[in-house]
Amino acid sequence: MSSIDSAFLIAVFRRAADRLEAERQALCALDGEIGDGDHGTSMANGFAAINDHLRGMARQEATPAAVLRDAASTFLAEVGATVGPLYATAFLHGARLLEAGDLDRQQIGRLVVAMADGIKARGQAELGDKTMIDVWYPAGHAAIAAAAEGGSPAEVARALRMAAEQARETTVTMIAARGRASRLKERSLGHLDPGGASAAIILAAIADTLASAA
Amino acid sequence: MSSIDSAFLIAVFRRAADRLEAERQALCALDGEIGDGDHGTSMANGFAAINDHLRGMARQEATPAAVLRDAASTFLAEVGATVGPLYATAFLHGARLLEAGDLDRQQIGRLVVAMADGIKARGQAELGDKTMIDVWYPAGHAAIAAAAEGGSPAEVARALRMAAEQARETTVTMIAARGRASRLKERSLGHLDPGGASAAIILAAIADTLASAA
Amino acid sequence: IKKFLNSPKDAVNEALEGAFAAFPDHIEPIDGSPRAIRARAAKPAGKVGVVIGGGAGHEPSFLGFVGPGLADAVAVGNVFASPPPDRVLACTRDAHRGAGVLYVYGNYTGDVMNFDMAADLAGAEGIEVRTVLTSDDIASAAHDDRAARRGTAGNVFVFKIAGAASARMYGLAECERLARKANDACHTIGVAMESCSMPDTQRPSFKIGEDDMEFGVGVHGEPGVTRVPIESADRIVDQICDRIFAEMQPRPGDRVAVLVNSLGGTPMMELLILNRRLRKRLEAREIAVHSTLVGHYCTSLDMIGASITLMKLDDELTGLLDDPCDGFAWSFSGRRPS
Amino acid sequence: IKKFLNSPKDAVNEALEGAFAAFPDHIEPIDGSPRAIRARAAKPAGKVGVVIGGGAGHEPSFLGFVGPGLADAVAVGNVFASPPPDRVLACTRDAHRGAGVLYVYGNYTGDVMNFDMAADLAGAEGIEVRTVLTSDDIASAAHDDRAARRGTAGNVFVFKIAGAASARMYGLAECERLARKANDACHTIGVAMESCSMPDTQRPSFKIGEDDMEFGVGVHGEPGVTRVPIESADRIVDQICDRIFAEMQPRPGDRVAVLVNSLGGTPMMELLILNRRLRKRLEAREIAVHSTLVGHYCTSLDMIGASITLMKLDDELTGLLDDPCDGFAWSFSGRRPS
Ligand SMILES: Nc1ncnc2c1ncn2[C@@H]1O[C@H](COP(=O)(O)OP(=O)(O)O)[C@@H](O)[C@H]1O
Ligand SMILES: Nc1ncnc2c1ncn2[C@@H]1O[C@H](COP(=O)(O)OP(=O)(O)O)[C@@H](O)[C@H]1O
Ligand SMILES: [Mg+2]
Ligand SMILES: [Mg+2]
Ligand SMILES: [Mg+2]
Ligand SMILES: [Mg+2]
Repeated sequence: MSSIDSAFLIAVFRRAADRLEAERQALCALDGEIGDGDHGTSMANGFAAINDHLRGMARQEATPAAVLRDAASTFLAEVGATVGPLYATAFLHGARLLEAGDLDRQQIGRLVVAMADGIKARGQAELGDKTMIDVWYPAGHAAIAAAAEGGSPAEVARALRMAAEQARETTVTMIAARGRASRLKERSLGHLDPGGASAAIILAAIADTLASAA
Repeated sequence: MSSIDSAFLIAVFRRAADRLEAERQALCALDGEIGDGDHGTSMANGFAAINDHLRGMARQEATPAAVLRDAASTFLAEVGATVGPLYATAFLHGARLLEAGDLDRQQIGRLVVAMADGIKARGQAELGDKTMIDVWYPAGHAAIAAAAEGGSPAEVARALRMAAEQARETTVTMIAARGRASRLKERSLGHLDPGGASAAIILAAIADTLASAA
Repeated sequence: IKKFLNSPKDAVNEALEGAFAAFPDHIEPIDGSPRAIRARAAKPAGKVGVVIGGGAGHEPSFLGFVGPGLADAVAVGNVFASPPPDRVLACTRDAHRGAGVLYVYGNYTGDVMNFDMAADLAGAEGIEVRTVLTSDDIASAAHDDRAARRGTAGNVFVFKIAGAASARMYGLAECERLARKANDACHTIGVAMESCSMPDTQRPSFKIGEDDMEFGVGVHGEPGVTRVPIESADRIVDQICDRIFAEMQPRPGDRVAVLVNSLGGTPMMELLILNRRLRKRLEAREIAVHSTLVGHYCTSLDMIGASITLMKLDDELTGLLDDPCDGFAWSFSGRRPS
Repeated sequence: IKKFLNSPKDAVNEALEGAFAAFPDHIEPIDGSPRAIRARAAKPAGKVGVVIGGGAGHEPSFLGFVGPGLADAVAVGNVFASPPPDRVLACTRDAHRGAGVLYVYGNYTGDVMNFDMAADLAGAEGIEVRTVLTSDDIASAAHDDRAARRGTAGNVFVFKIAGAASARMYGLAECERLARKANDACHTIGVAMESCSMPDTQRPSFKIGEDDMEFGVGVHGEPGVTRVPIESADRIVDQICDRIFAEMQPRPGDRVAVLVNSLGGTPMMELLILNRRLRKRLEAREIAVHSTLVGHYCTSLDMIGASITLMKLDDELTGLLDDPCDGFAWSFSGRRPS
């Protein structure tokens, strides 16, 4: 089986960038309801910048860890914001994992959880705080479980995608305890977490890349 | 026949004030289209101030000329604006006419024309410039003509009112050459002149007071 | 349209009370009337008095431009309505220090009638009054009909020059000459995206189509001279520049002062975007920018829109512009010739 | 919603270019980046550097508060988004004059993470950095959870105090103490009538009912803490005052500085009406007003709304507040103790 290499990651970033661009306004609208309305802008612009940057990289030579490190610094410098440090740290944690040794594509869940750990380390959110980690962790764990049960890449991809979608919906029932929306207290109830929504988009891009490469 | 006395003028001001108040928003809307949207405010507040002031006057003692002079200063001090000096001068011209000798109510047209002369003297507008004088003059002349033909007070009142209404409509076809609307040039075409519209209201109040007193 | 208001008819007086409370070092009522206002700073005998004024709804105009190096007194009318003569007269008496009084205000029928009546009354009291009507809005009438044009944001520069001249203790005729010269040097065009709404109606005074804007608006929420499709900020500035340059006929090496003014609802971020393009256009013509004001200087209630004013400078106007001034809306420590 | 814009994604950089063009005496880019900005005025060796910053969309915040007696450098992010660490670091290096650097910025997750990363990087270069988070918005969290509150218009006062302390050549610890004290003294509540709209969407970020307003909003177009029916200006001020007084516990004879701030679309006339009632409420409590700012200081794009900030003063804060300062949004020649 093939491992998570640069080409795979580059394909993920391309796919995610396209979809975030398509959902730019929808994500801004979600963020407008309980935040400051910029989430779609940050995510779409940030991933577009990663994409532009990766296009310029000598693809052959870059290790997958290097791709993630570059994505981290590009994203951070482009958007700053709340998501900048969070995703930059996520990518760096992912890079560290891949530096430790090649990771089989089926083990994508481990990369997802590593990234979630990065987000958590940086943002200090707990599960249930109505943040993006409420989507990253369940999705990662579902993918790990599917792989552990011997699922095919397509099955792992399906598990990842489904879990992300479900987890995104659960954020509706949470009261925000981190980030801007936390000032709204109960008023954040009944709304999707925008960071959770964009997380689901990125996770779907990972899943689809896994499924289509398989 | 009775002459134009203080009671008559006070009744006119009361009636006009009520109707201008009722048309406050409509006049502002007309002025919003080709002016600055304040005409209803100036006219309604100005006539309300006159009314308040006259209520405090010792009605018995005041001559009709004194009523008009008081109306002039009250209106001017209250509204300033474009209409302040115009109507103040109108009232002063009217006062001068009444000081020259008692005026029969049937001769109301002469008072109206005297007031129009005041407006014209102050504002330097010509007929056809799309201003309030395009309503005051035709109405005054129609009332004079009706009286000359021996019409009853009710007939004079009718002539006054009809002419004012018609004249107001003719302002739609004029291009403003005076005041704020003149900067719009051809764009003022197709709109009623707000000052003409409020003039018609005042003239109707005069006509109705004449008719009801008769 | 939602606003912070109590009874609409009290809006002007309440705003003025709020201004006296906020800026006690700058302004105070004359004889207790909130509508006739003087600068707090002492005015020396023999100084020409500068009296400005106009309707309310333009805040911080006009009262923000009263103080040392600016006007001495300001008469305030109702919203978009000239102050009556008695108030202008109160300002005139207060500003008179034996050297006569200069009126500087926008060229509007109402203002002209009321200020002229006040000037007559002042004249009868032995106070010499001269008048300079501002007419910087070049969209409002043709080039050969400058006298028909209205005064808009360029006011601010004319007040400054008149105030500086009077602070230098120039005589009345000289103050008048300089104010007139400043006005002649000012060229303004305004554009509006949305109409304003009056306190009294709380409805937009007129409607502009979804994709349209008004070109050549004044500062009273009036419709503009033409309605045109909305364009990008840069194209809007280009249209304004084309019109101003055609009129101003700038030559390479000319110097200007710039005012990018919000009509009320347009925030500073957008004004700065306009200023960027404006600067590029000026640079392309090799016109030097001596100084720039960007912000809310002469508003039209909550109108969404902006105006650009260029004042063409010579050494005389530059010197006066560089004098210090201290109104609550324009406080400047001055600039020495370099 | 119509705006003066070119491509939305260029809006921030274009606005900054416009600002550099408009205020060349006040600000300039550091190393050519428009997003890391320094005060033009020379900074003496041994002076503590004051670095401020945050997202764009608050103009004239934060760049208008850079200059003598204010901050030394400002890092600018995207609209409503914290600047990334590299830019903050560029500001830090530039502001460092051997005496360390004080960060002053609003308490938001994004800003805290980015500035903290920058502080770590600066620390690694041997630059000592201290941080004061502003948290003046008392509506945003309970009294006993002050650390969770966000920073809003009170920023302006905290920048002023920090800048004055550093201009007096106080050390880093003392500058930090005073900035913290200023922040503790600031109490802000904001209300919004209409949401703002981002350049990118040009649609209102959220809808408020016809007859409702949001109470307790920040400066990022977020919904407020509660949605309440619109009331008169006076009643709105009363609600704000009740809330602030409950927190501030003023006693007769206390002194405050006041900021009545537009959130962008609300014009000065309405701010003045708010200030009138505010003054009455303060007078009734026998609270003296030392000084007042009214205008557009910390906006939320084109949001229709306003905020009121009271900073409770003691002699130390009063002295620092009275020092001169010169940013393009706050230029003040200073006031000597009377
Ligand atoms: N401390 C945190 N840890 C993890 N995620 C967070 C944290 N704070 C906020 N978020 C996520 O960030 C999202 C908001 O992102 P964005 O709108 O880009 O930032 P901002 O609120 O600064 O505008 C939230 O929906 C939430 O998912
Ligand atoms: N020079 C003038 N002579 C007579 N009437 C005039 C003149 N200028 C304007 N008007 C009248 O004044 C009306 C506008 O009044 P108003 O709205 O109160 O004044 P403003 O334009 O100053 O706001 C116009 O509709 C017109 O009838
Ligand atoms: Mg956001
Ligand atoms: Mg009008
Ligand atoms: Mg008017
Ligand atoms: Mg944000």
